[in-house]
Amino acid sequence: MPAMTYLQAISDGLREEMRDDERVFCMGEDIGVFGGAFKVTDGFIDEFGPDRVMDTPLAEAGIVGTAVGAAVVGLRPVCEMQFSDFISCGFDQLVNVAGKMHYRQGLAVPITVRLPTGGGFSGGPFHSQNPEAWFMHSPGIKIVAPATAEDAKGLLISAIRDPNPVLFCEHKHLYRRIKGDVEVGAYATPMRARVARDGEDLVVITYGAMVHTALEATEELEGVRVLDLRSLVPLDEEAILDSVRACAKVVVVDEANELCAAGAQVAALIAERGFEDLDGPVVRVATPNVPIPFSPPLEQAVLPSVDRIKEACVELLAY
Amino acid sequence: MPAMTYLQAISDGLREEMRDDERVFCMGEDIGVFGGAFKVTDGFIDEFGPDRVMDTPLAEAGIVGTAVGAAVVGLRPVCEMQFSDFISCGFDQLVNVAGKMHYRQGLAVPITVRLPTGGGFSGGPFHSQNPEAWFMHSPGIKIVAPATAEDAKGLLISAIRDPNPVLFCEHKHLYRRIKGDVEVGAYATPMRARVARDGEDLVVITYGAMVHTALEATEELEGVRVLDLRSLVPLDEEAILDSVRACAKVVVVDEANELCAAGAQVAALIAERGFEDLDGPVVRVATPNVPIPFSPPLEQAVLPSVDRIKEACVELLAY
Amino acid sequence: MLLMRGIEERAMTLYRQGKVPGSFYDGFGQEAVSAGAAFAMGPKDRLCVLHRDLAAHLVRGVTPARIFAQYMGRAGGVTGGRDGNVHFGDWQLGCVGMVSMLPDMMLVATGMAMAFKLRHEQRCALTWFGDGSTSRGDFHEAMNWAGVQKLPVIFVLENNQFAYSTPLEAQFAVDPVHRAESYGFPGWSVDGNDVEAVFEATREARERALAGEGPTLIACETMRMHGHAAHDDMKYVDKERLEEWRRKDPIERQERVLEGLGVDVAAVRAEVAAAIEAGVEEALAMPMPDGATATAGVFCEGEANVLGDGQAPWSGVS
Amino acid sequence: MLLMRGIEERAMTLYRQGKVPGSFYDGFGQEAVSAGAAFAMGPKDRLCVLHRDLAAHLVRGVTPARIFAQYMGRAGGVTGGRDGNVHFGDWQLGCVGMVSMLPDMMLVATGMAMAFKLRHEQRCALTWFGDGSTSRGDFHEAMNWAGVQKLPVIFVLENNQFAYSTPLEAQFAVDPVHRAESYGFPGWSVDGNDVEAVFEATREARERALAGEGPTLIACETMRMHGHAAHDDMKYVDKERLEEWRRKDPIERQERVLEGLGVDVAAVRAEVAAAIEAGVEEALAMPMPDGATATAGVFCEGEANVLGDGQAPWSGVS
Ligand SMILES: Cc1ncc(C[n+]2csc(CCOP(=O)(O)OP(=O)(O)O)c2C)c(N)n1
Ligand SMILES: Cc1ncc(C[n+]2csc(CCOP(=O)(O)OP(=O)(O)O)c2C)c(N)n1
Ligand SMILES: [Mg+2]
Ligand SMILES: [Mg+2]
Repeated sequence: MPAMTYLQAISDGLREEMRDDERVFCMGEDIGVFGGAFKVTDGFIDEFGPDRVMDTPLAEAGIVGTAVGAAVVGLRPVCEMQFSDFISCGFDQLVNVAGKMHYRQGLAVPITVRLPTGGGFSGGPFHSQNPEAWFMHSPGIKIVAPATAEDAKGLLISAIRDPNPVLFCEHKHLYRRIKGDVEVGAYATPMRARVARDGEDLVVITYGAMVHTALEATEELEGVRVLDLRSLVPLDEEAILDSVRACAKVVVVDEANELCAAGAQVAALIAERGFEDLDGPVVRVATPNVPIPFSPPLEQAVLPSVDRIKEACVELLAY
Repeated sequence: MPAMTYLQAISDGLREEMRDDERVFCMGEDIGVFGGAFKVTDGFIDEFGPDRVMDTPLAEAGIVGTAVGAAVVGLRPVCEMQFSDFISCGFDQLVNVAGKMHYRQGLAVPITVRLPTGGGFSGGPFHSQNPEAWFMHSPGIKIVAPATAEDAKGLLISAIRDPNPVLFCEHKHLYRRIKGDVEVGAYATPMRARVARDGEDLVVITYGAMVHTALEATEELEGVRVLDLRSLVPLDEEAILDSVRACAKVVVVDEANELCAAGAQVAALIAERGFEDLDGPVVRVATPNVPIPFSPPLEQAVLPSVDRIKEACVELLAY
Repeated sequence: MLLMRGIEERAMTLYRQGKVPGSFYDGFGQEAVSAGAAFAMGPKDRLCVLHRDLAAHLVRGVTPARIFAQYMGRAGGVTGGRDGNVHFGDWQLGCVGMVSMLPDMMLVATGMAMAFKLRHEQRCALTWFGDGSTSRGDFHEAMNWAGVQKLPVIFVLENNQFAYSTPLEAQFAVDPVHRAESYGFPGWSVDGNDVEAVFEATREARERALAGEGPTLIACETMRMHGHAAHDDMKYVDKERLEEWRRKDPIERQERVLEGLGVDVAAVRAEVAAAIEAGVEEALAMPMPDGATATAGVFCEGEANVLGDGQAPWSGVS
Repeated sequence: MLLMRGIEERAMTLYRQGKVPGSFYDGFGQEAVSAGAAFAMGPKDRLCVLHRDLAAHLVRGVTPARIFAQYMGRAGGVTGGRDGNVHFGDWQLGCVGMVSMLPDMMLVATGMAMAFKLRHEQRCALTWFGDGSTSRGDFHEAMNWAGVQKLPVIFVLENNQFAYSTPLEAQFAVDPVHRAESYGFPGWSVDGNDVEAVFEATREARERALAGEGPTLIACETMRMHGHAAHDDMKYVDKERLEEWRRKDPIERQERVLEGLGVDVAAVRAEVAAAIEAGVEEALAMPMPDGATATAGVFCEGEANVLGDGQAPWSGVS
């Protein structure tokens, strides 16, 4: 198995699906000739042509809305938001048109929207967000968030093959930092959680880039499990509750703003259905409710760090 | 003190502020000549004229965005969304322009956005939503949600006087159903929780229309406290934790979709900081993750009902 | 048209009798716009139908019974009670039901046309939308997108003089029909109360679309003769103006034409009335949906379905 | 203009030296658009400044040191490190810093103008925006709103031929300058590399605004001579085209004019260079913000502040 960066794995998965299924095409801003702001579709236009690697006008509602139209007549659009932050401009089309279509009238909307998410590199308040929780609170939209190169490819393929709108949260800070062995050819990774490291004394539940921060933070601690959710909708409640049963102590980590984040839902789930297995408070580590600041000292102060997570674990282990 | 409906109390509060402060003006679709879809501004145009009761084009981004512009040069816009559901069309302006302005550049954005929220009358998937959790997850935006006529007036006045963007969630189903004594003249209600009914054995934590459903559901039960949050941002964490300390058993009720709802944040807060006071799981009653269906039997099946809440309380009391 | 009016009048009484939950919207006086445009479409064309366009559903083949059931929130309604009143479309007949957010469907129609062009298919998409909704951003993103990609899409603007209570002057400074040029395609003004004129314009726009000449905006001048919805008494419109428009009623007008052609209009009316009563009976006999099914179907489980073909009485294929 | 170019060139080297975090955007070759338009504004006018408009900040009175500090994320930068690179505006000088979502600020400027009109004040608002951002809904909502309410707002379109890598042909079918009429106000095309032409047009548009004649769209033809941002090598633009535009450089052009008027341009250049070096020194001496302050100021605690007056070297009050 070749080793690839997280970014290469995304490109690889997308390329596989475009080769296998002619209904699949990409659309977004600057994805064609330029190959995308992060070069995910670099060279695609040469292989697939401008029709299937479509440079769109600067219009996010347009991207999501036209993708819905193309999907209901049989295509499989894969939309790229240049940064996940810009989905706020396509919010209405995604939530009201795409998300509610099947429930309302039994019509499937097989679209994938790629969202380059996350901070850590001075992107500032408009290029660092993790918007997934908005859409967890919007019925009819699936959300996946890979942490590894292998999952990036496999979950993107699952997303594209899914008959529903799927948000693919690809963390910008992992693009080139994370490398891993990736199977050749197409494979679909199930939208379920995975144990990134096993342990019996405490479980850190998180997803995306924070999986790596959590692994690093707990490297030297004994018996800490790290559960990588991988999928937020559907949320793998069984895997979460199994981990609570096994470990009894829980730290939930979000890179997103704390209030009503994915981690709030996870903690609430545990407080209701895992209560009797708990041996200590459900501790949360998340970004406080502030826009993500630009300047490194400020940004580092708000994003969950290795130290903050480690400290939370050490404290809870001693509980 | 005159008795007023929840709707009249909103109008009354708005009128008071417009009389007291000439910087205050209303803008929205059909609020002038027609007096608003729900008649909140009925007759206002005669007293204040079309400039201060402005009929806008059908454009929610426009309403929020121009309100921000008017606010930063000294006015106090009070925007009406015809239904809260349509805020999805002004989402970007609210979240990225209004919400982040003060943190980014120290410029205050004193706007109020009135959101007629909630279901229960066959409004269907686009006229029944409770969108507040989206904005709890968006830094820089305050959110209040009154349950009584008295609070409707007082919280609207607080919202208008607040130097920040404030969402005022007015529940459509309470407009004419709820009546109460309301002080004459202007008064500002603090953005803090209130105990709607006291009790020591179990606390139901909720807000908006569900406060009444919860009160009805627990009428015949002994010692059940009902905590009316009133404000979601800021969230009155002390009042929540005090109630947990006092009651040890908690049921959190949301009319909104369950995943990542306000109640998820409340439950997560309790699981972390109220854990040691808990004598039982933090039970949630909420609308499952579906668009709100139109047909009465379907809608009644998804919205939290008196029976569902009562059952949850009885079960937990027996825990 | 007659059927549309009959159904809506009947539904209004059902609403007054409390048999129709929620609110109720109709297209009284605008029937020619949806009837005329829908008639010009072929079976493989795709439509996004709006809230004053009941005739379009009828033309595509939705039965009166299923429409009454839709209004009444019955299990046998087009959305099975999931969505209400005018928020429906039968995907098997090539129609997408509207969302409330106006005019979001313009982008969906544009996307369908984009797919047709990508696949080199001789088909077009059509959507209706109102004068008020032209103020929203999605109108612009759709018009610009369709123009820059030269897509086979037809935009039918129903200018019924009002957006709820808001008159045109508060909505725009210049008639939106003129915007079309600035997007690179033609905008035509049509008498929206003349069903044949609407049909002709749409047929021509469709020819353009199939010939690869791109989008067309058809602005239909008409009048919303009833309130925005059942609760709206329309105080804000003066009586003379309504009287004037009443004289231009599209149905009476078409009836005169048909009588001129020797059609027995009375017979047609009787037929329609019978069909409506039968539909109401059938709908009233249908059960309400079962609450236990309320959470099913948020996601598609099996293979993704695609829009089917609709009926096209006058199959406009050229 | 010269100062803008000097600062941006200097900042680019700082960026290459790793002293500027994040990304870096400049307006090389477009300096005349922001300089010319900002110059025509009065102290009480209000501006929404975009990402290629550094000269506007300078005209309003922001010092080079605070701008370098802004780029470097220092505590003394205009946003104190809260926001980055071009995302700033000094509210005390009547400027609102842009958000990234383009062209959201058009609505904010429209709202400021709405307030001026409501209060019957003789002031106007101005905002810049790019050719690419004309495809977004907010462009339309702002243009239509300003047109229907006849507001004192000036929309300055910086047509620099590209939106990131996307050429105009992929963005619109017809030059957006023509859209203005369809919103009920004039749209003027101006040579964006001629600072005096931009100034003149803006001054005239301002007169219209103050006279209650409504909005104006000024489309400035120019060229983005650098990549979209520091990382962009601009492979997608052919060299001849750039060469051609280089010959139209707005600064050299203006220097020739000034020399013609007997201005000692070399002296000015020296002055500017000195100011820049002093600014860099001052900025480099400023501390980075303290992480402990990172969560402060999400909400305004005291009285709401309002935009202040900016400097207006040529106080365009008529
Ligand atoms: C984005 C959005 N905002 C507000 C509404 C509420 N609303 C429903 S219909 C209507 C008026 C629509 O006017 P128009 O587009 O002219 O259509 P008409 O009803 O006249 O056919 C409004 C404001 C809506 N449906 N969508
Ligand atoms: C709504 C939105 N979508 C995407 C982006 C990402 N983006 C940043 S600049 C840019 C190109 C903007 O082009 P234009 O409006 O012509 O301005 P220019 O940079 O050429 O001055 C894009 C796509 C954005 N800023 N806003
Ligand atoms: Mg209308
Ligand atoms: Mg440009």
